Amino acid sequence: MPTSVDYSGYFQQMLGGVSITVQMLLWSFVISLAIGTVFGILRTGASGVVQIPLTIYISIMTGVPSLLILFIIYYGGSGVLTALLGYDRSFDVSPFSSGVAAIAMVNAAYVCDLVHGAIRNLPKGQFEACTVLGLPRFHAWRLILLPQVFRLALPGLVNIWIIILKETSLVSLVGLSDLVTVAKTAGGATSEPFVFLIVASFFYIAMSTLTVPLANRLERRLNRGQTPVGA
Amino acid sequence: MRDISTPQTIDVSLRDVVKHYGPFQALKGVSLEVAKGETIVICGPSGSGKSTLIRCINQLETHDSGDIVVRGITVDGTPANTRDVRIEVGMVFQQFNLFPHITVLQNCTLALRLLNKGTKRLNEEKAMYYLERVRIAEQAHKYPAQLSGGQQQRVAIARALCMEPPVMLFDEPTSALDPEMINEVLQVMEDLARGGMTMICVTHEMGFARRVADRCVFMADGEIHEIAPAEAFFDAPESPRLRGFLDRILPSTAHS
Amino acid sequence: MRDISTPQTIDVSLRDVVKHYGPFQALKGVSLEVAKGETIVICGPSGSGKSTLIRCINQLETHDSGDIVVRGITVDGTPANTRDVRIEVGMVFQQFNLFPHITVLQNCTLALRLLNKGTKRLNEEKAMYYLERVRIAEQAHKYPAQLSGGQQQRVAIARALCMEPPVMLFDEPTSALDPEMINEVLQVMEDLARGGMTMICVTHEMGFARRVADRCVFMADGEIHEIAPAEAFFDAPESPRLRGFLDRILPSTAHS
Amino acid sequence: MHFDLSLAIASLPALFHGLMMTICLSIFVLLLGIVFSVPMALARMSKRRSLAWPALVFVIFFRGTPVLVLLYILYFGIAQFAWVRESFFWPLFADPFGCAVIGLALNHVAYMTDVVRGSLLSVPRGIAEASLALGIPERKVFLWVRLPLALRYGIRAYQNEVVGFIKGTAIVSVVTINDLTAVANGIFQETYDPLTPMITAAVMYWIVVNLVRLGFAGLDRWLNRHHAPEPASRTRTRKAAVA
Amino acid sequence: ETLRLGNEGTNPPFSIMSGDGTLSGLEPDLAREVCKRIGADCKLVVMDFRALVPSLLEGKFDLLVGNMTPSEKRREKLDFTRPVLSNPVSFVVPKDSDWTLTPEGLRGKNVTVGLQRGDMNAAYLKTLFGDSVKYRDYDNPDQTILDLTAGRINMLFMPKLTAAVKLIDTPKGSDWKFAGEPYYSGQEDLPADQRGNAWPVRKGDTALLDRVNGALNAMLADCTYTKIREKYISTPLLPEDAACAAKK
Ligand SMILES: Nc1ncnc2c1ncn2[C@@H]1O[C@H](COP(=O)(O)OP(=O)(O)OP(=O)(O)O)[C@@H](O)[C@H]1O
Ligand SMILES: Nc1ncnc2c1ncn2[C@@H]1O[C@H](COP(=O)(O)OP(=O)(O)OP(=O)(O)O)[C@@H](O)[C@H]1O
Ligand SMILES: [Mg+2]
Ligand SMILES: [Mg+2]
Repeated sequence: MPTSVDYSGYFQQMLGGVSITVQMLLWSFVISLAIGTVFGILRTGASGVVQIPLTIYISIMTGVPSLLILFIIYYGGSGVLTALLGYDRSFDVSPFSSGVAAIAMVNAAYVCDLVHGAIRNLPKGQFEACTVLGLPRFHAWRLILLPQVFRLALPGLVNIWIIILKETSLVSLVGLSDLVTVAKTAGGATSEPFVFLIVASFFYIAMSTLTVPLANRLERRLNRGQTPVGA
Repeated sequence: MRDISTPQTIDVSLRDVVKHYGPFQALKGVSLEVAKGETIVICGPSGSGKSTLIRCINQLETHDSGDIVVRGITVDGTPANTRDVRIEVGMVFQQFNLFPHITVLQNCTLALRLLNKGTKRLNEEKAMYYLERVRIAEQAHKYPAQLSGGQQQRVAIARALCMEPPVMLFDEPTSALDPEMINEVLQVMEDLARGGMTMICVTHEMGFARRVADRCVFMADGEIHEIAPAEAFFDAPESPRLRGFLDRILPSTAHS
Repeated sequence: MRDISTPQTIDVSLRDVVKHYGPFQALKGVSLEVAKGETIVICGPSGSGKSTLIRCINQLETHDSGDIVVRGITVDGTPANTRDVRIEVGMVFQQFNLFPHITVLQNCTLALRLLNKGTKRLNEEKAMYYLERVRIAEQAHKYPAQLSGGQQQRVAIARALCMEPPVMLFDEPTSALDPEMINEVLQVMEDLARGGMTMICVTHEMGFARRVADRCVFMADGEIHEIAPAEAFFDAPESPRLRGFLDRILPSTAHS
Repeated sequence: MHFDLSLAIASLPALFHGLMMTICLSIFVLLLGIVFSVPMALARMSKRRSLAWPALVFVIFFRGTPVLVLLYILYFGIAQFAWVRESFFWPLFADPFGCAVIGLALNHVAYMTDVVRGSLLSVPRGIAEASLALGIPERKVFLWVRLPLALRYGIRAYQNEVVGFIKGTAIVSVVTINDLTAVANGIFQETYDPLTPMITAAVMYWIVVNLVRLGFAGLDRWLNRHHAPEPASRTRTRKAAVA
Repeated sequence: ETLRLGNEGTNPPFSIMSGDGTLSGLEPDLAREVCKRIGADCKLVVMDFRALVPSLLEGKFDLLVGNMTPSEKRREKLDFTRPVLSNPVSFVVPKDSDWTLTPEGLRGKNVTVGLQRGDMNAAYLKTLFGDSVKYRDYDNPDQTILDLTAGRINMLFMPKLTAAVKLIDTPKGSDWKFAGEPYYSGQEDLPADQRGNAWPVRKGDTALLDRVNGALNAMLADCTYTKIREKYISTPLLPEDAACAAKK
């Protein structure tokens, strides 16, 4: 029978796992948000030269399991990178970076769809007002259009945040010591997998449940001033 | 009102402007000259091309043929040229199109800031000056949604004025407003007109047209059917189309 | 119109009906008797409890206290009792509420089928009979979304009639309709009223009320303020509230 | 590193075998999803706390936990307890296929509960009221009016869930099932060529997912045939007379 | 000079990722000693077992310090050092069974064998037994043993030392026993004392191979190997090791 000392050691390791999971979550989310937003803006433009590769990209990313994309990037990634960029055998496709890359690439496609939809729902007059005032395009997007786009896309983005949180667990299958890996190893070593796995699952549930009030706060902030006060 | 027969600087001139939407011809060769300081009111039935016409002036729509000259600049559709034209021309929309997520004051200073005009303080002073002029300075720190429709439209006017454009375009600025709020906007527009601003307004507010328009323009089916000083326009319309139009429209503008 | 002073069968009777929504009292003790074959029009300002009142009759809302008797059945809120009452009472809503996914004919036969009444053929014949009666039989195989608003409302009436209820309730059946379509629905309702159906209608169609209502009821703030035959109701309203109400409402109902 | 076409072709039979496993598993779970999500959604919407709360906890737990963790818990976690191994449902858990089906189904049903609930809630209240007013008993109103309409409102969300779910099955190799991803992985292990088998598998997933999407598009068209053009209804929500 | 070494991390006593995150076990300790002797600065990286060889082939590692059987197929792509340890594969069966370990003997006995996905032995066993038994593929030995004790499978085919450490020598191993001859899945024509598991480098990297071999030979000769081995495993793993142990 394992002693409680063993347990506390493993639980401490699980904290390390949590930190890896959270780092993955943040990186993946930020990168998918950045790429997805750029793609979403490009998708709104008319140029077919951009549309076709974008459509293909989105179709692949939304049609193939994330796990497979992770495997392809992790196991095949450095080969592909070497072939593409002509460097010599020295790309380090670590589990962390390939995990972030895979999750971000997949979710960028979903963010792109969201942002694209939100842009289309933005009143046309907002674009025209920017044009008429002669605002430079980049700043018009940055200061006027995107803030409104994100407000519209917020519920969808919260959803993607939670999906990414759960998808980070996939990196345990390429050997990154995230929360799930630690729980699995600890479970194997102590022959008591149940405890560790349940603790891990509670972490995920707590994280996604906590997201909701935080998202509501954010929404209130973004909506600041945009609902009439008094009648 | 000015005597428009004496030679004057021409601020906006259109010659044979044609515009298609796909196969549909929205403007069928429109010509119009607007002198500096003149106030022009355009009216006509829905779909007659009024919006299209004024949107061609600041190139929100590109025209297919004909010449548009704005304050000496011949519009040619290149980006630099378009930018130059838009600096000369301010525009106010039917739907206000204020930026909902920033305050009234920021709405007014944003373009100045991004175009690197003046310091923050100078810009804010200028914005406050124009907000004052539309009588809404005390609302400067509210968000647009916290204002009534009429107040919002006045902010939109102030926002356009901040760029100090010599020419202003108005596209039905009062038709999204509740009756009580129409007058406060018309009042502001009247002040502007009397202040010597060159203005082209699409509007059905006949009271406004009578009081301040130098000339009224009647459009139908993409063409200008009649141009006349306000009195002649309303009291002795020449074309039968305009007569029919006025008959239908006049009773419903009782409030102005 | 009948002389309502002679003793008659009472189809619907309400006594001291009270209904709360949470702390808010929507009906403050309403009493009303509706004789067989009588047509009652209820009107009153928004929020006065008109909808609540008629929805209590067929128990779409349960009342808190007071008695509701429908064709001899005292409403007690039990499922079996509620079902019995609802079979006696047909209802037509402002928003039509047709089943969008089945054809007009199936809309009419669905309830018959689910209540195991008659064979398929008999039910369809009956449905066609009532569709004929609302003059829409040729649309029987279309889907609701393919019909105009007025046609949809007539289907809703036919659907209710298929259950052959002795009593019909109408909750503002024309107020979601475009002006052109209102008359075709009013016409059908008039036919029904003249055909001897017991009807309770919430409506602001004063022309309809004048032509067919036996009595008009004015509600405000959850209470009945006035009950009177149509002429007296419109031409000599007693309560000041009703007078104020009629002043506001009459000019805008010119179309009926 | 490049795509080895001859290896891809040679791997096809094995990959098809894996694909069959993926499809079997999906069909099983999707059926369970249909059967269980409606009662779950009803429980979740129930006014009775004793029904609503357990349903809510179910949804929160099984939606919040990553499928991978769920499968580990079901396969390795609860097998640790002797009383589970001695109970009568052990045969179900002893079998990896059974475990995978249960694990995926719990997650899928949790998502579906919200899909069904959302669709039911989006059925206009007036339509259910109209049925009640016609004297149709509540149970039949639910079965013949609300459910068929909810199906139409929810079909988009259901499609997304099905596609997401099928992609999610790629995880089942962790409980020793040789699905498409596992087979591709096995070929990679034998040949040390990751790209060829995995890209081939990716293409197969892509085809399946898009067939599903096509199928749903057809179903959607069929279900919404009543929105066929002809004169569109012009209704106005604004009140006619009284302002 | 920096060398990047790959290791599994989840295979005690050969490779253990301990509670505080440090890597210990026979393989890392041997590897560190080798590095010291060849004067290289080594970076030990832990990675999923399945990813080790592809990563080596793609140049993410210079050497894998996980014990691997040098089979024909692996030799096509990799070069191997001298044997680092001998850990032949063995069957684990229920204590009370009397199975003959042939396809005929097992057919109808309802046997399910647990294997490690991507393992050389797995492929071998499948050709040996065909469809007379059922197979189940696991990601790591821990899961295999968890499932054996849970009763989902009833036979293992895994390295004997691993099975001993993780199962047979532990309290829960009382229901199980080893069976059959130890099996070597490497080159079959090797004499018994040269068989064993070795460390792979990329094909053609003979310079590194020679240096590592030199270090390993020296460590065996001066009994450093034995000292390290005794920290983790009580029985000798190689003939030279046995000789050192006997000297004491
Ligand atoms: N983007 C567009 N694409 C196609 N057709 C358009 C477009 N914009 C306007 N039109 C058409 O061009 C014609 C003129 O439109 P315009 O908006 O200029 O009319 P208007 O006089 O401003 O009418 P209103 O009083 O309704 O605003 C209309 O028939 C309209 O349908
Ligand atoms: N489900 C409900 N919950 C709470 N309050 C309600 C509900 N339904 C109605 N009310 C309130 O009860 C009052 C009476 O409502 P009712 O719908 O009967 O009015 P009405 O006379 O039909 O008005 P309208 O002409 O707008 O249809 C209103 O103040 C309304 O806000
Ligand atoms: Mg217009
Ligand atoms: Mg009502």
